Amino acid sequence: MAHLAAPAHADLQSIPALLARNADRLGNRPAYREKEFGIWQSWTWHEAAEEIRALALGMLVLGLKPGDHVAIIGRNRPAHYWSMVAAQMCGAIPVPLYQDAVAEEMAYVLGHCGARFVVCGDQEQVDKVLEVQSMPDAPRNVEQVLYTDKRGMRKYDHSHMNALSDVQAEGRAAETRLGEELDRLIAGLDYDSTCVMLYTSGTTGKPKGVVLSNRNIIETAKNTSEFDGLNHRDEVLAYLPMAWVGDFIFSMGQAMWTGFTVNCPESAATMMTDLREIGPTYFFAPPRVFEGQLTNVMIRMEDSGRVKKWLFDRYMKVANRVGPKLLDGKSVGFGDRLAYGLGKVFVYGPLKNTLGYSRIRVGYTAGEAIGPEIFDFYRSLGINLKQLYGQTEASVFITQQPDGEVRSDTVGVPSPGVEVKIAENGEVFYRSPGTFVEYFQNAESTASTKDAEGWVATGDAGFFEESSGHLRIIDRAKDVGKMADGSMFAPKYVENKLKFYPNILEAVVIGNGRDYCTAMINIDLNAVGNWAERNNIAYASYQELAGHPQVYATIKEHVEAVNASVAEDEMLAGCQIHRFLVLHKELDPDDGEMTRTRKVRRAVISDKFGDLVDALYDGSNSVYTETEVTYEDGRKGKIKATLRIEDVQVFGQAQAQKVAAE
Amino acid sequence: MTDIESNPLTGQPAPAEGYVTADGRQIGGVLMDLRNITLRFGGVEAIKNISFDVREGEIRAIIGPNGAGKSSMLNVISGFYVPQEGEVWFKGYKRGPMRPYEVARLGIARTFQNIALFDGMTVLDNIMTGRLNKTKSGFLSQALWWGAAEREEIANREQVERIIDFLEIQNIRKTPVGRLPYGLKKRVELARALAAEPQILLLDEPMAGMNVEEKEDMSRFVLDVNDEFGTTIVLIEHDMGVVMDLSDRVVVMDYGRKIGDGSPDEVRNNQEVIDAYLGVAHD
Amino acid sequence: MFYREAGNFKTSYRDDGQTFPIKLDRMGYYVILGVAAMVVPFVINDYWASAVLLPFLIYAIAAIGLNILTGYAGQVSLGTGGFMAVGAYSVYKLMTAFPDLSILIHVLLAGGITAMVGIAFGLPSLRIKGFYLAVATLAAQFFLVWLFNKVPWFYNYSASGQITAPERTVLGWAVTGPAASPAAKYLVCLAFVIFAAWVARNLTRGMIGRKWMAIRDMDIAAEIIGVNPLTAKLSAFGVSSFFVGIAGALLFAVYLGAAEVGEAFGINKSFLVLFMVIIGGLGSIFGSFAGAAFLVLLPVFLKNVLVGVLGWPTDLAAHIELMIVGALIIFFLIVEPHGLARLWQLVKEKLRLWPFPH
Amino acid sequence: MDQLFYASEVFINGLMTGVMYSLVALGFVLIFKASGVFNYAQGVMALFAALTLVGIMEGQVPFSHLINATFGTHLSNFSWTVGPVVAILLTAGVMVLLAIVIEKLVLQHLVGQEPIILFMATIGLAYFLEGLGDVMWGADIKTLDVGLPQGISDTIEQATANWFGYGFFIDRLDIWATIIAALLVAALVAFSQYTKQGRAMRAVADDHQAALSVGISLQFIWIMVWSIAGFVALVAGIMWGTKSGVQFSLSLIALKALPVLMLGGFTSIPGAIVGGLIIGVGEKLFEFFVGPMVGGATENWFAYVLALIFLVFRPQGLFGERIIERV
Repeated sequence: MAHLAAPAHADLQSIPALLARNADRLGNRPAYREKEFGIWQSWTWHEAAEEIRALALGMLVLGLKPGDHVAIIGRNRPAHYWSMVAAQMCGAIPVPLYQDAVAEEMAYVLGHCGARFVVCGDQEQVDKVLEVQSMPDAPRNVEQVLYTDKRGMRKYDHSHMNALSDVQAEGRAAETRLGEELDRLIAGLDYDSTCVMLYTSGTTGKPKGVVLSNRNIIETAKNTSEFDGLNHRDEVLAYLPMAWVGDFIFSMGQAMWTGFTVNCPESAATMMTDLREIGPTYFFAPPRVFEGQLTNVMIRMEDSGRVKKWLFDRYMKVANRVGPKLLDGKSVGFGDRLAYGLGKVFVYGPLKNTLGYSRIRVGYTAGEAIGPEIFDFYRSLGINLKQLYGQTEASVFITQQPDGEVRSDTVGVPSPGVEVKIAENGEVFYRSPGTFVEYFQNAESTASTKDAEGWVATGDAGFFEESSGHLRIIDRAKDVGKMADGSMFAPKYVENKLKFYPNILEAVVIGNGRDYCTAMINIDLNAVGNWAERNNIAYASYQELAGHPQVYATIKEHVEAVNASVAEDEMLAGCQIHRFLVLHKELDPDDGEMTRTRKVRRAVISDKFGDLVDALYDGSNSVYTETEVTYEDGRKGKIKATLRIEDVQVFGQAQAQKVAAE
Repeated sequence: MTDIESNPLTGQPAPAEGYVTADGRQIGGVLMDLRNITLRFGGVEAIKNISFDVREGEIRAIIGPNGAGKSSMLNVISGFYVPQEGEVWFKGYKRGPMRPYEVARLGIARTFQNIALFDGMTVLDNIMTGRLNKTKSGFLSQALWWGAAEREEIANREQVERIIDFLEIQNIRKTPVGRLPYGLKKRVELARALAAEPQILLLDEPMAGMNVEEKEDMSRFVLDVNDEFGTTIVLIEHDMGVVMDLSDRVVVMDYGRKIGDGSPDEVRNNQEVIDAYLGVAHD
Repeated sequence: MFYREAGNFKTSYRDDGQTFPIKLDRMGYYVILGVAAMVVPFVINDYWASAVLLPFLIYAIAAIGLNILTGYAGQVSLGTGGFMAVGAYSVYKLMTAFPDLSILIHVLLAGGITAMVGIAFGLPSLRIKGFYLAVATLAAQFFLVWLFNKVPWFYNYSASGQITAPERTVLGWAVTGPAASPAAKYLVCLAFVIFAAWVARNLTRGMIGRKWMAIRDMDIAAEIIGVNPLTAKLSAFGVSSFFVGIAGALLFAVYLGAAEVGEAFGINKSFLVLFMVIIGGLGSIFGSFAGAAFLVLLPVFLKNVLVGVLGWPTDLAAHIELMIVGALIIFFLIVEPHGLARLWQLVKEKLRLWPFPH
Repeated sequence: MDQLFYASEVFINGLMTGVMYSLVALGFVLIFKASGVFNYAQGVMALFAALTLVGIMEGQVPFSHLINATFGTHLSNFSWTVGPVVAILLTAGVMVLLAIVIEKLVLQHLVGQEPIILFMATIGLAYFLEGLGDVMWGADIKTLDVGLPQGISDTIEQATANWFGYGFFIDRLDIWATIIAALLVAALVAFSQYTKQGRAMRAVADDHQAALSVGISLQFIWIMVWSIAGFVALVAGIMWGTKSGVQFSLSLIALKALPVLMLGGFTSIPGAIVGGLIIGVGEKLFEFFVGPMVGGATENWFAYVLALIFLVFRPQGLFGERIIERV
């Protein structure tokens, strides 16, 4: 099947074209699977093509026109991927949305793209769309609501509402009437037609619609598939939000290009079980997933018997020493090889199996910095976990790590076809076939992001490592600031170091323009809660546990350790943390403190917790505060707390090296 | 069908006017008619000359204080108790004396007040038992797992999986029911009853012992069942609020007698019912 | 530890419902089957056949039978010995009456006759439950043994009152009588074991099995949701007796060769099979095998140790053996009342979760 | 006319056997009521008690076979013998000890298990005790004579011969056994009705939880009940042992008590007594009238079939109340 990876042929300039090719050449291979009704319901490429065509015809029947936008809101399901392709076939533009977006966000996006059709997963999302529609100043552009799950939908007014399966039935019936028109529409798609529009959540301001063309998606998919040797035998688990560009590239772009199988879990709750059942060969997860799993592994190992614990500890040491070398193809002594082999039998194999990672050939993580121990842990087990660096505007890939050149502190070399340059101020710029067309109806932003030559600013500060040629990212370019004394302030760099401790879930480092740095910390309720349980420390809430003196003591140790490590780097030594507090609530996207992709919104936080910031710098030992929170059901409330502020030791450079040496 | 006599008068269900509920559901004619039921245990009269009907597609509640005879009434309907007097008419035919399993075959399924799941089986197997009356394959076919047996097993499984999905119990599919918490057990029991694709579903205190959240879930499921499958539901419930929200018509029992029958509003304003619930002394 | 289940997913209900859903288990099963059918016959000798393998296979069939009744349908029976006697005497009468018919058919017919008798004795189960039923099944035990003892027609009026199996062949190989080779006897028994286990598995995985278990777990609820207790209980008695009858027929015709009813099929046989089922695990076909293996091997082992190694007189060894068997049964019930099958399940579960404890 | 006399004689003999059945059945009922355990080992306990009694009376060295086999010695008897009364008391002590051991090692660990599991455990116990008895005292058949009168009662034979012209053959041992058994039954009933321990025992039988909550020690009750059962087994062992020698078949009388239980109900003391009498008389009469026609030895199964047929028509037994099933 090597011919599949041949350069994009003139005929293969759209996703529907790739689908047709797959149905033709890989007709009986599985294209989509979904865990539903207790088993993995499967569709071959042939079946998928038929389903998608029926859906496209049905959409035509309902009056979908070229250039229309079709919003898709729902969890990862084959039907939703099909809806996207079906929309493309009709010349329309799919716009996947985050299904957990609050009504205001959704109202904005639906209005902004002017979607005439909305595909919803189930009643919940339909309700949300209807709610958005009934908002006083909402644009009433949605004409047709389609839904996948019929449950609970009987009572709705169906004049503008249809089940996807009914639409498909309509479509099949209309084949003779509209088939030719559809074929004509498909044939009209070319490399520069819009493939998809994705809204970036953005750390500030309103979301922007990133328009990606077929060229963007297909070229990127082709280049990166070749980079990692992906082929039609690979399996991926589609569990990341459909509105995120990564999911579109992996589950749509690369899947269509290589013809591999996209597996959709039953629900978010069963994701881990489904992951284990499928055992993907190609896998992407953000660092927090790996982090969470590692924490989970450690917690579970705490409870296991002495023999297993001993085996685990012993062989994880061996793995740490030998695993990465083996993975990188370096030479390893016979003794180590044997020990690693035994470890594979007793620990690594079973561990990978229970995690569902037994079959991974290529694994990626990105989005945030990953803790070196976490990264090494998975690598040492023999999982080929790598890092990449990317963003929506680049169709994901800017840099990625080639096999055998994997390190936790770099993000790799430029992906095939991507050019990268570093600006004067350290900001990273790139130019590639994947570079987005424009921000939808936002020429201003487009111009400020992408220059005439096609160079796009990433907004991140970084540099190429001389020795390896790999890119290292320090922080968001605009977040890199100056301390009062003029030294460099890179909060993310410190925050990441803090977050590498399992006990710390989030950290916000403050210090731009100030004399010294301080930090606000969120503990990880999982890890710390487990610790509390084992030490018989009773707690009723996050707040109570966060304020526990022993928790404070532990966090303080972590902060000091981070200070020691930060102090080692001359440029960043000024970023050591002098004072910190443990926040009384978890930072939450619902409260606007983080983005949906769990990135901290600094501005919001420094505004909302202004009293705490003041206290961190006025020398007081404690501070009383009230904070507004939003509960799951949307109600709002206030929580009150008195927080302790702790002073921390800081190090000189020499001192730090001594500490590190010990 | 030897146990069913034709209605001597008409041979057809009594022509009853259907009606449409406030939320737009169509209620049909009389599906089941209980006439002058009296049930005695030894000298004790558990049910005293009670008559009421159940219409197709409605949610019919039976309420009353403890010991009012509600469960006995349900047991009469499901054939577990045979009343000394009175007649049960179902789909226009008078039901002769029947064993409970024969009643089940007519399309009457039920859940139990004190959960009656099969503890030695998984959730899936429990629900699959609900489909035993839909199974036609013979003994030999099952013993050799030939043709019909396997086909039917798979067809049953498909149906059951839809119910599992409907009641949102996917993640406990293969758990032995003994290990489940109370609320989930109740749901599995409902699933088992639904698997029989009943015409009438009898629910014996489906919300008993549940917390508010579980009650809300269960109420939603009961309504959804009625709505999605058009199943006629007869339910016993203690919680007045739940009954008033869910049901179309309510029978009120007290000390084995019927003291009220009508829409929730009518029943709520019935003096005798108020007395019974407020514990006014009986004469 | 050895399980690699990632990527072992099911795309159809047929796959999901198979007996060994885990690939490794499935492979293990095929390996065992292969060894049992293709290796053992070539290495088997008289001692292994008569001391271990034949009794193991035959009692496994009986245990599967009793497990269906007791473990799946929840009806305790102490009449297994009596039903085995029915199988033995049926096969004897059939062998002597229709010498031209294949012995395999005789054995199956003997199972069928036993099934009829079992159903007849199962009738009271509709009215009697629990211990009352257990004791009632003793009626079958004592009555049947008495019957075969007192009515000479059953033992063809032989002077000794014994029945003796004439030589019968399968595909030209003698499987009964003194000339039968251990391998031939073994293979016949193996074939019946595989047949029994397969049929039992089919029945217990499907609707019939669910009816049985429903009756076992909560008979009233079962009836209200539509289980006809009459057919459910009687089918359990019938199927159970069918297997027990086959076991009895094989025990007499293939293994013992000659039998006297009180000795070969007494109340102790009933208890022996019941022990196998309990120790092996109620409601588990694997358990039936495990229990049979355990109780066949234990005496052999004890005898070898007590008489062979310690050199004690055989009667003393027999008494000590009684004590040990009794104590072990109690020990087992205390430690794992759900038997070896549950133990195996736990071990498997541990291995699957390795290195995690839960 | 003679036929009628024969029948009467059979009837009276049956009654006496029935009393013995009742005695064994009583042991079952006591344990079942108090602990929910269906004690299959009751018969073996009788055998074990009888073996122990004989062993003590004759001054046997316990475990002599085992010791001899292990150390190559030739032990058999001590140089003394023990009188019946002392021996009976010592044996009773052994039975109490046994009860304690059973409670500590077996029952305590099986609390809360299903009845069938407990039942199986007592079968295991039966095996164990049978082996233990044989290992301790040897497996040979022993005669037991604690001084109970034996042989056909001449007095009765002559008296009846004078009155009816037909001499009734009645064994004096049976008469004594009947009297002793009747006394024992009366004593047990009195114990359970009128003593504190007896009431506690009944409380436990009614409701374990309730009994626990009012401070009755379940362990104590179990030990007590098993001790009583052991004592009943001892008495039964003496009777049957005296009559037909102490040997393995003695343990089979327990099986005879099972149909008695079915008939009388597992929890009813009067049921055990009446049931025992019915079975005793029934099987003797059946053997007398029908036995010769079918080859005899019908006692082996008659009791079971009778109980079975009876139960089919009245599942709750003689004294049980009609069960109203609920859901």
